[in-house]
Amino acid sequence: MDFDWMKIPYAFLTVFIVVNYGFLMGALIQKIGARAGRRHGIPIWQYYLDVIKNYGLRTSITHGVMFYLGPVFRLSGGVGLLLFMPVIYGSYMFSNFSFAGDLILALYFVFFGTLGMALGAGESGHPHAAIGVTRGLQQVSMAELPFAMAVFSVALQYQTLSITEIVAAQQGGMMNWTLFTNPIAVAAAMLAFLGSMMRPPFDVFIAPQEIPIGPPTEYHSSYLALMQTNRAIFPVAKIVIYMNLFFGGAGSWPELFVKVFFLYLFSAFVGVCFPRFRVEQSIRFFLVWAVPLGVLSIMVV
Amino acid sequence: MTTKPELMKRMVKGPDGLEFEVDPLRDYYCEAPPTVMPGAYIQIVEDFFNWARSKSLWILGFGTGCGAIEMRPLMTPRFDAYRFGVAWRPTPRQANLFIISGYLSTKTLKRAIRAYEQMQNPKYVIGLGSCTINGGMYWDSYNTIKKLDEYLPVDLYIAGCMPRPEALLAGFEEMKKIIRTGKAEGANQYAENFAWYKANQKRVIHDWDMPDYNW
Amino acid sequence: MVKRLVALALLAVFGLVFATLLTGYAPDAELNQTARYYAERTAADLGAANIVTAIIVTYRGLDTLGEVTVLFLAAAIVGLVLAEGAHDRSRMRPPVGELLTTGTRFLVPMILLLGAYVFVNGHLTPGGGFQGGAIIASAVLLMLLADPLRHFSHRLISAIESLAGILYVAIGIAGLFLAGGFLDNRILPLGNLGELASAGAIPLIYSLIGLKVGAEFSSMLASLSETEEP
Amino acid sequence: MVHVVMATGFLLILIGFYGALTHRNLLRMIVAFTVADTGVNVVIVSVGHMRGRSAPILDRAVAAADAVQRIIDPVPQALVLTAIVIGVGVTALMLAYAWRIYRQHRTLDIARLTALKG
Amino acid sequence: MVINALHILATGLGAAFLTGLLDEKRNGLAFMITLGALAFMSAVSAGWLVLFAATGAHPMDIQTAGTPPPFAIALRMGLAEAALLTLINLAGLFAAMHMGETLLARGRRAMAVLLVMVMALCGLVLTRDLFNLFVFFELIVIATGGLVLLSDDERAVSAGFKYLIVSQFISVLLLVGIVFGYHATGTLNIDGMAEQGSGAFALAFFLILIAVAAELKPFPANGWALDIYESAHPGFAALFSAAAASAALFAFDKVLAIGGAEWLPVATGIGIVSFVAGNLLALPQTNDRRLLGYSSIAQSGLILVAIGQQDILGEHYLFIAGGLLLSHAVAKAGLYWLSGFVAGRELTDWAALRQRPLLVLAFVTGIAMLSGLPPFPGFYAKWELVHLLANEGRLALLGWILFGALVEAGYLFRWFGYAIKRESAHTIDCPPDRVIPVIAALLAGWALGFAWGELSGRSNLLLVLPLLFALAFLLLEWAPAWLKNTLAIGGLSLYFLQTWQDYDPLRLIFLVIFTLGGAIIFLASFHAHGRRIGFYPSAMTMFAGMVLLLQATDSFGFFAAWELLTIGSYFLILRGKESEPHALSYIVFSLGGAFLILAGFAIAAASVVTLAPSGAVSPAPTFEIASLATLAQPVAPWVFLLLAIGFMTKTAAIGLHIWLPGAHAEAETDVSPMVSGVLLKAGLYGLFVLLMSMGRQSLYGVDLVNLMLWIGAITALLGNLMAIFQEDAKRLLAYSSIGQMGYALFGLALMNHLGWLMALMFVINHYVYKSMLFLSVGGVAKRTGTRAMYQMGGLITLMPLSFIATLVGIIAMSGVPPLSGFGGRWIFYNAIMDADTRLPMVLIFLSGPIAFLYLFRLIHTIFLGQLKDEHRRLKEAPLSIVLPQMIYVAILIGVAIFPGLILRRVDAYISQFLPDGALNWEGLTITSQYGWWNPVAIMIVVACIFLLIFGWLLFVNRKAQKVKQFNIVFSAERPYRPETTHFAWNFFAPYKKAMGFLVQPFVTRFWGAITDLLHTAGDLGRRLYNGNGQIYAFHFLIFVVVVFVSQLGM
Repeated sequence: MDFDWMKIPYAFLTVFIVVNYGFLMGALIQKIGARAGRRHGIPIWQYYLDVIKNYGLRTSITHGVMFYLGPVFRLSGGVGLLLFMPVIYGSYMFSNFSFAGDLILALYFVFFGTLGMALGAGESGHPHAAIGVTRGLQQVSMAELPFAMAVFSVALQYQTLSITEIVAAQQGGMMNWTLFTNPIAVAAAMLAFLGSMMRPPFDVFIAPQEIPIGPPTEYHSSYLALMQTNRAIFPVAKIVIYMNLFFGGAGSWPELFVKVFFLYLFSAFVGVCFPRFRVEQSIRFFLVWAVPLGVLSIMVV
Repeated sequence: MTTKPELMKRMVKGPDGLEFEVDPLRDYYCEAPPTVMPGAYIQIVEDFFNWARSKSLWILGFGTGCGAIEMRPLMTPRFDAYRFGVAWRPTPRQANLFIISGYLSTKTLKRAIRAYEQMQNPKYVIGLGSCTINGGMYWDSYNTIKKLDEYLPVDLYIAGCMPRPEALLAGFEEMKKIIRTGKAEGANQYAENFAWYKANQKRVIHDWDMPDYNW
Repeated sequence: MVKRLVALALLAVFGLVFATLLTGYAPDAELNQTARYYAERTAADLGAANIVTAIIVTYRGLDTLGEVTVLFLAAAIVGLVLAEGAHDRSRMRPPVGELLTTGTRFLVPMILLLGAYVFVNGHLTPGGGFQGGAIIASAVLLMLLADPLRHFSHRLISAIESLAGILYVAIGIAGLFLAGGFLDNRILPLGNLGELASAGAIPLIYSLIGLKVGAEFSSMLASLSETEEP
Repeated sequence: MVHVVMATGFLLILIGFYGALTHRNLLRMIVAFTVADTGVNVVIVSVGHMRGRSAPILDRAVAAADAVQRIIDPVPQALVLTAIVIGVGVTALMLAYAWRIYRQHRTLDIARLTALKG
Repeated sequence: MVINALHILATGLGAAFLTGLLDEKRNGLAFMITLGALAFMSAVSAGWLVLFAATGAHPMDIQTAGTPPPFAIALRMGLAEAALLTLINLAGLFAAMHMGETLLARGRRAMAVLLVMVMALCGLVLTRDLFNLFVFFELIVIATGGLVLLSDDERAVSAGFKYLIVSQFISVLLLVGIVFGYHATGTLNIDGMAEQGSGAFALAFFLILIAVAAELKPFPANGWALDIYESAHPGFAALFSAAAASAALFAFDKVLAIGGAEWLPVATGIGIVSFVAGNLLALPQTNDRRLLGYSSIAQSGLILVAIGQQDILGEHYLFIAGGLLLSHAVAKAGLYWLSGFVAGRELTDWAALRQRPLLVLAFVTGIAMLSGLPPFPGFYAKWELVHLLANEGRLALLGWILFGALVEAGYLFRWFGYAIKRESAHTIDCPPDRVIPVIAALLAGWALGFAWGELSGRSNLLLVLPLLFALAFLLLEWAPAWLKNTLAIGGLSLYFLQTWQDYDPLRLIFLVIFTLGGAIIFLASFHAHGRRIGFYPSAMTMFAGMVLLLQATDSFGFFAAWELLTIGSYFLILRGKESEPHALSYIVFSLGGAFLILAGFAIAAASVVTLAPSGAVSPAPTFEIASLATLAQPVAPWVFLLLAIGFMTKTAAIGLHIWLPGAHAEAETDVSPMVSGVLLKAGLYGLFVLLMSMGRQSLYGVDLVNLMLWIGAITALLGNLMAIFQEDAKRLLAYSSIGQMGYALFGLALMNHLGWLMALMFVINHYVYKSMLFLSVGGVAKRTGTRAMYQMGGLITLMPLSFIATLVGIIAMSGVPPLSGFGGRWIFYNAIMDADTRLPMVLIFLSGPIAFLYLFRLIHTIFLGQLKDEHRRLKEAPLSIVLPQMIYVAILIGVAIFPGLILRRVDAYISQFLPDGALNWEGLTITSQYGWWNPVAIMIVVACIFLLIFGWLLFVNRKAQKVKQFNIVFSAERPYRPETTHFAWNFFAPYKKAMGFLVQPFVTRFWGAITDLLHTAGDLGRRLYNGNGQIYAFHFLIFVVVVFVSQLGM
């Protein structure tokens, strides 16, 4: 088959844009959160400084091979997820490697980084890491369910698994967005979205003062820097999926920036308003509120 | 030296019937001593890193003494230390700045040493309050230490009993200057004078139940 | 009490069955085919005057062989069971009366003779090997009554018994080769109806049966007499 | 007439059965069975009986030629002999067993011989 | 050249009389005479048997007294008679040998009694005269009374007396019946009576019939017989059960001929009640001989059923009844003789047999024969019987027969489990005179199996190459394990090479897994030392069963293969250390499933035939599997239901799954992958075949395939959910298998193209990663000596290869790209797009992430976390265990990159059945109508990104200090000990709080309640037998009355 080698620089470009956007947007959201607490909050470029500092630390330790590879998996997961999706609708330049697979690939590739991270954290031998991982897995297992159903519902609605085609079907005005054509599925998916954003009330798995930040408790220096980089890319990539599926996708970078920002803000908004759930509470929450919505969305589509 | 049973050497029988000795201190802990870590080879890169380090001070959230009470207001809207790139991290692995907040009992000293050694180079120590300087009101206490820099390489003292949060903020700014000028090499000092520090530490800590350097 | 009631209830059902059989029973006016055959053909075919004997010894000879085997078995098993109880013979018993002793001496030969007569004439008159054998055994019983400590040779008894049995079987097999089939009495000439030496092998077989039955009963009696009070 | 005999036979069987079912003493049970056996024998003989005929023995009284009209059915007579002998054998065997049981267990009560069950 | 049958009787009698001539002291000579006579009798009867079998001659009447019947007693010799006589005489001969010591001690009288017994049994078979029958019966009664006394057990005396009591009642009834029968018909000849029919003397005939029936020890009139079975000398009990019961059954058959067809239901009724009740009562037994006694009663009942059904069995009557009878006789004789070796009377004492593998073989042969397993006659007979019953629509009877058979298999295999797994303090010695009878029974069993195979008119299982190959390992047991292992691998590979062209792509996939897949797992078996007795015959039988399953085109071949693989795998599973109860529940569930399949086939056969082209006169009990498609309403859905449940038992669908976790978890290291990775696929194959031929079916408006869809989804969810709460690594994997099979079932039940493709993908993937994981975990368990995951931890550095295998396994299994599991998920999503029912998807969606949970637990708690003191010096698992894992890793990656290699052809093949929705395999991209997927691109992209980032990290982080396991930040403290630092126990506690209500052991409780119910029923039944001989007499009379009343009612 012919491979268009230009896709490689384009891919780098995509990653570059998203990293920067991710750092800035993250800090902005942080500042907005701080404003809710009547603080000024961090400087807007703070995340850059943190990453540079962490890359600049002179020592590091390793607990073993998997520990070493954990952050690599994590970042690969984020970058891969981003690159397996057509980020900008209608743009060949930013469709990257979406020829390799469709929506399903994206959905399952989400777990690539999670799995690697979990293994790396596991090898550190720290019980808090393991506790954090188990909490996260348990919570996500139920949070994913309404999302999976919503995706199924949307796929049924548009009779395709191709992200591009789903976005294409939503073009031509806001009222064509899935948000309005299939509101139940979107409601279910947005509840699931909250569960996957590592923000309150669903952040018990990193509970900083209980199990000092859970899985990454042993990570530092450049490992941590990689993970911070991923923290910039991964949420954006994930939100891009939601955006594409439910909110009409993005035809240009600015549109993407705006939509992602508001989606991110949604989770931050909920996060500053609500306290933290215990694991079984959040499982029950999803089971009671989100899952029925998901079932309904499958049934009515 | 150690009397803790869990650290004593013991004979263990494996599932295949093989008997062998387990020495916890050797088998469960890394024995390597700390080394002096030079900065980046190109000075400008090192300066760049120092600048970033000074802008991103991650404090280990470990309140060793009564002074810790003065650190909490820093997170509040009134002082809002986050503005200055100061943040708290729950784990020493990710922290760069260790604030010894007041007196250190020998018991706490042991924990403080562990936590300090688990931080990554470069790492900084700020002594908070008089107790860390000369023992303060505990100067003749039987179980607190008097001069912190005999045990850990202190970069900066913030005097007072207690120093107010404003003083702390000022201290952070001072710390940033030290870092930016490349003089905050406490970790390397510690590695250089490792034997001396250890001797001091072991002099006051009688139940030394850990390896010499806690990686 | 419950047991009795249940037993009565069950037996009531059986009574019903039997009553049905009884009321449904009507005696034959004519002989049925089997009986008719025997009535018509026995004399001619087997030369036996006593049809019952002919049936027992020849027509249903296999049954009879089974019968003597039953007795043989019973004797053997009784011997087997009682063997462990064979008592110490040295023990003394009170003497029996003079009358019995003398009477025994007088009667035993006559009884034996009668027994022999009965089985030898089995094919002519009522009676036969079983009856004769039983009569012979009663002589043994009499002797035992007269002298409880009297010892009978088990070896002899069992030799008679076994020999008679083997001969019986051998005659049966001889029938297979020399006549029409197993236990066919026509291996010997039939003679004239009503004479002693008639009916082929029937008198011979019946004699053997008589001896055998006598021996078997005697064996059982002897075993019992030698057995200790339990 | 035949019916009376036969009824007697059946009655004996029932009496024997009843005895065997209700008496727990082994010897009594054996006696009961003897009664029942006798009943059976009576029944068998009565089945072969035919009114006004004589025993199936050919002699001067009954000539071979008209035996068919003169004699009763000989078969039950033959059967009953066998039945009697077998009854004797079984009775002897049961008595021997009773002796052996008494020797072992010092009891003749059937209800106490329950070492084997279930 | 044959000798007159009368010589058999004459010899027996003559020899008996002859012993009386001998001196009391010459017991040795008497014994020689006894043996000689019995041998001669056996030879004569065997001669007749050969004559009849070879020439097919008609039965021959033998006159006595030179007078034709009915005027004199006549005997008859035919094929059945000759076979029975051979059986009886040989049983007598070997019983004499077995009892040799006792006979010599008790003297010539005892020998005479034995001779008369055998002679009388022969007479009972031969005679055609009713009264003569009575005489022989009485002889048997008296001889039995004598032989019972040979026992060392003092209780035997009272047992004998009880027997005599009841036989007195029997003989009275019999005599009354005979004489009235004679009166009514004027004859005593059975044939003569039969000509006239029993109409005229129905009541008398009833008495005769019931008396003869009572000799068969029907339930509940059989207390005395059990006491005899329990207390008699085992040599005699063998004779009593094998020969006496057979002869009595034959006598019953003869007598029944008088009554004609209207009396057949009586026989059937008595038979089926005895069969079921006998088996139920055997269930709570702990005494071996009493258990065998109950089993004898049950088996007699079954044969009685066959006798009662002779009107529909037609020409197969002898084949069926004979097969059942000979199976029972040979097996029961063998087992009783075996019990002579065992010193204790508890079932568990049979563990002593393990000291002699040959005896174990004899034991297992006996049990297999009794349970009607292939390749023994009972199997063929059961097959025919069930088919003929179904053909006549006698389904209730069929159901009861199968139920009874299942209960029987249950207690027999439980017993076998005791023998294999329990400990016994006793030792056994094997004097040749007692071993010979057992060996004779063993050989006779196999010979009969061969004979019945030949007679069956189907493929003789003992001539089928794969099975022969498996059985050949029995002869190789002396050889070292490595040699046998090499042979096994060679055999499997060669078989594949020889036959692979013959299969369509779908079957080819199964063939690859069954043969090459098995061969790869066998590589792991090289780790075993010594001879490993019993392993190879069992394993190869299982594999033989599986390849035969693929070969099978007709229902018989299919079912036989199914049974073979079930038995083979049972023995394999039983080899595990703690696997006894689990192996039992495995075999019970499997046989239950197999019986459902049998019933399904039988019912289908009845209808398939009616659709077949005319010309078929008698129903052919076998049909082409493919012709299941021709079934019509209303039979089709029922057949579908039965077959589906049968197959789903094997795939452990929820509700039928409780056997799996224990069976797979407790099995040996290399057995677990065989039974999990390979064997489970047999069930899926069955489902494939079923759905391919029958398609959708609905019953009362319920779409059964839809029901399967739900079952699959629930199974997937609950299997996975249960897996996450396991502390035992292998149990976790076992539960995971349940879930995975649920997925596959779900895929099949989608009934669309991609659903099937997904199921096939699961077949392949599940084989690879489950085998790999089981081997990996097995290797770890072998090294650490435990399977509890919380006791492990931190093994990654010590066992890196096992870790890699596990890692690749869990990535593949969880469906994360780029490994092969993703392909399955992708196909799954495309498949459900076409599905009609959407709700079950919810469950599947949920079970996916849950799988993630237990997989993480598996790898974390074993390989990551804290290493324990005692594990510090562990070595990597043996090479032989690691090597196959590495092969699997290679396969997984290969399949991940080039799934088309296999799937493409299957895709095309499935199109024959479900043409819509086939995938497009153009280029490297796989396209469906909804989406696409390019495995190569995924692999390359992921690898590039990963390597790039990895390189960057290596660059910036080049000076990382390697630290040890306690160098963790621990809130400024230090860890206490590894055990307290390893987070592993109760790993997913919050999940239990939230979802625990779903994993309450409802199903286990349900089946527990069922078994309790059966046991309670059995226990209540036992109370009937209170040991009082008089009560037994009551039982008999009540039995007579009940039969009488019910006969009146009819």
